[in-house]
Amino acid sequence: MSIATIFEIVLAAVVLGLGIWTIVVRETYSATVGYVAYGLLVALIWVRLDAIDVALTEAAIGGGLGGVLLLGAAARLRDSEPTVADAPGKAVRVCAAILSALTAAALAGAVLVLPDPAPTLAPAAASNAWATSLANPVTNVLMAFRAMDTMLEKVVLLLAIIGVWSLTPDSAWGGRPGPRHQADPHSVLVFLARLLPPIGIVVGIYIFWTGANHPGGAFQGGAILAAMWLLAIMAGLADTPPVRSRWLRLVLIAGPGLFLVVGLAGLLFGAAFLSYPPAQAKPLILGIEVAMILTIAATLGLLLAGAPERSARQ
Amino acid sequence: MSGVTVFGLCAAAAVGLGLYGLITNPQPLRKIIAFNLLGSGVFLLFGIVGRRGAAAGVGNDPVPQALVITGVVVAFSATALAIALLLRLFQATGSTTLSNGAPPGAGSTPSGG
Amino acid sequence: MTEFLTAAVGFILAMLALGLVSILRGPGDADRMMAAQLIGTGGIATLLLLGTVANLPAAIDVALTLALLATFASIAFVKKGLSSLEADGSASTETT
Amino acid sequence: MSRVPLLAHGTGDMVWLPIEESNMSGSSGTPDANAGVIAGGFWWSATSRAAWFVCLWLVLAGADPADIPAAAAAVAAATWTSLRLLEPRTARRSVRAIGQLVLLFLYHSVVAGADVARRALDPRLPLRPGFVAYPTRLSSGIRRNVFTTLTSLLPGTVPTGEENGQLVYHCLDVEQPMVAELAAEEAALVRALYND
Amino acid sequence: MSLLRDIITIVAVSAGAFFFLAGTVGLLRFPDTLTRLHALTKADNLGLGLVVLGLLPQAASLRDGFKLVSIWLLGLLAGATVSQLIARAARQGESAR
Repeated sequence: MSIATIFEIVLAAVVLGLGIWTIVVRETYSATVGYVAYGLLVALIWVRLDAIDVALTEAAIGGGLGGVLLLGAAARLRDSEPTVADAPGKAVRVCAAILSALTAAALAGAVLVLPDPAPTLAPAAASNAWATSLANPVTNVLMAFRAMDTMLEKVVLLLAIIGVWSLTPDSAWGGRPGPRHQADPHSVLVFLARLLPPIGIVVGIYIFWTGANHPGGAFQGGAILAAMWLLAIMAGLADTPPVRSRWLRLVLIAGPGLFLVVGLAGLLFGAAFLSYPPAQAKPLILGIEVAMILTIAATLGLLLAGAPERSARQ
Repeated sequence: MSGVTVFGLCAAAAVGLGLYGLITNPQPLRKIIAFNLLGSGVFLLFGIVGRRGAAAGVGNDPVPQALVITGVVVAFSATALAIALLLRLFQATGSTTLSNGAPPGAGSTPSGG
Repeated sequence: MTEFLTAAVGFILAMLALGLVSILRGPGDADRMMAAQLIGTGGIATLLLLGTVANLPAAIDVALTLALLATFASIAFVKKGLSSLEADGSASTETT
Repeated sequence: MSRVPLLAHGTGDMVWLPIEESNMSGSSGTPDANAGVIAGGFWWSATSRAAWFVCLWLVLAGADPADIPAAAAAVAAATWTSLRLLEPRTARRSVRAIGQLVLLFLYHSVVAGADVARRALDPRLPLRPGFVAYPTRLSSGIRRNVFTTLTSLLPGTVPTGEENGQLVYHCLDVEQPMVAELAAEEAALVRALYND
Repeated sequence: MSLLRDIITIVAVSAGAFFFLAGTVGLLRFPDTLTRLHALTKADNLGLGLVVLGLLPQAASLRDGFKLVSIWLLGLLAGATVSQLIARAARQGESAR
């Protein structure tokens, strides 16, 4: 057994231990903290699997933003721990344990008997990369070969934000999401919220831009930008925009809208829906991605902010 | 046993853990967390298969990678929607129990994905 | 060289795990808040070493993302922690 | 807990004018707080910050002419945000004193790490934890935040907030001469950045 | 030349790992929240700094070296500010009890 394998066993054990902690610990808040740690550490496994693009996404969206979303909910719901009577009985627990163990065992078996040169689409993706002149194969798949998925995923983001907003009470319709955060202007939190966002903006745009040729892309960059925006909001230096604002809605539909327009143009003038003419593929993809990073940053930030709670005049 | 296999077993265990938590934890927020854990395990399985299929100078098959990236974003959207529903329920009724006399923990998870 | 660096990664990771055990055990919220901070430093060190071992220069970018997002998570911890420790005051208050 | 006199570096008496912080005028003592100088200070500050962000971009992405559009967008957005979040101000800075501050800071962070390691690994666990109040002369706000951030890496101290205008530090060992060390750090900081 | 670089790397990374060890021992042994915070911020920051120092000779280019240093600086800024936030929360939690 080599040193590398021992390291991998340690990493898997740490991540699995955090997963167990997340499920079995009694207090919800502790479980949430465990999940944040889990999300941040899963990025290490992805790096080890040589999937840097996914590692970036998992660190930014899975661990960072997702963890913070759950953490905020846990803090708000803190006093509503259920009574013991709610918990399922022993029979249900045992059945659930057996079912879960069987599922896990089946999946583990599938992993163990995986054929060694597994079926792969990597050569196909690599041999068609010329069509877009982008060097990052993952971006190629996302933006060209499986562009339909990516477009529909933007629509899912849009639907999610519509779903969240539709939970607004009548009194706050069209208003601003979340409470107005107030912090002592001399506190360290505000100090950090003044220093960090500009750095985060440069890093976020860099991660986005480098995605054409190296690991990175609009999701990861957008998530970083959203985090910096929320940091300024949490420190009381900025406020969430009112939901009825026109420019906000424009930004929210810019990404999927432009994607759809380019797709339809491909249907009318080119070979198929969402086909790019090879000569203009790179500028078109970059244009869509610029619209997408704005949409993603705004949507992720607003999803974390939640349903509007205050009237727009506030 | 190669490193990929170790992570594969870890992913399978994460799926099992998530499933167990999803069924047995009475609190909706815990169910959401368990659901996310389950999803993360599934994504890792994709990563394992992609790693096995590494070829053509790429360390990991880009197609499963792209699917996982899409999946992470969709899972995040579903989680955000579920949490918004949960907070609204708490605001409206002052409690977060799903069971209103119904059998506890029966399949009605709020995680919309 | 590669073996040495891999061993160092495993060691730092094990230390990170032990630290997490100690932090997650509690007793208070303030202890748990340190989790993101611990992963911020330990995870970055692990990623940087891993990137050098596996010759993946892009791992540095993951470390950069982790540095920013772990800070963000820490602040979210503190923000929620404060709002649950103090009924009012500098924490988030709703003004209508 | 005596207040240690600040080391004056040839600029005569130290006068603390908190109003100076916000209106971005030049150094104290020269009557040039008119609109032109304010605008000049603003542009100088914007340019210097933009230069920092250009450096950050070059470190991250390298110098490639194809990157210019993204770099320009990133630098412009970052500079705009930075100017919005953190109002520009000027104070007399001394490059040499900044260098000394950086060296002092590096030295302190090494000593701090070694100090914690020694205490943690010592079987007797030599700790005498407690709180120490430190009366700082720095004005409340950014300056005090910079000071607490620097001193949070001093050996054995973590700032835990303010009480009655004094900074409250938690110390691993209350018998160490904390206040003198903090005063030395404050003097170095004032020499480097806030020598107005 | 290559040997010298490798020696620097081995020495610095070992020292960094030692400080991570010390930080974890401190976390496990120190009695209360605030003393543990000392262990976490000081020892781990120095450990990260030494790991970065050790990786500098292995960096492919000057730019990668600068990148490593800037990640360390970012970690330092985050650690120094976040530790104050946690310390404040811990002190208030103590006085509330």
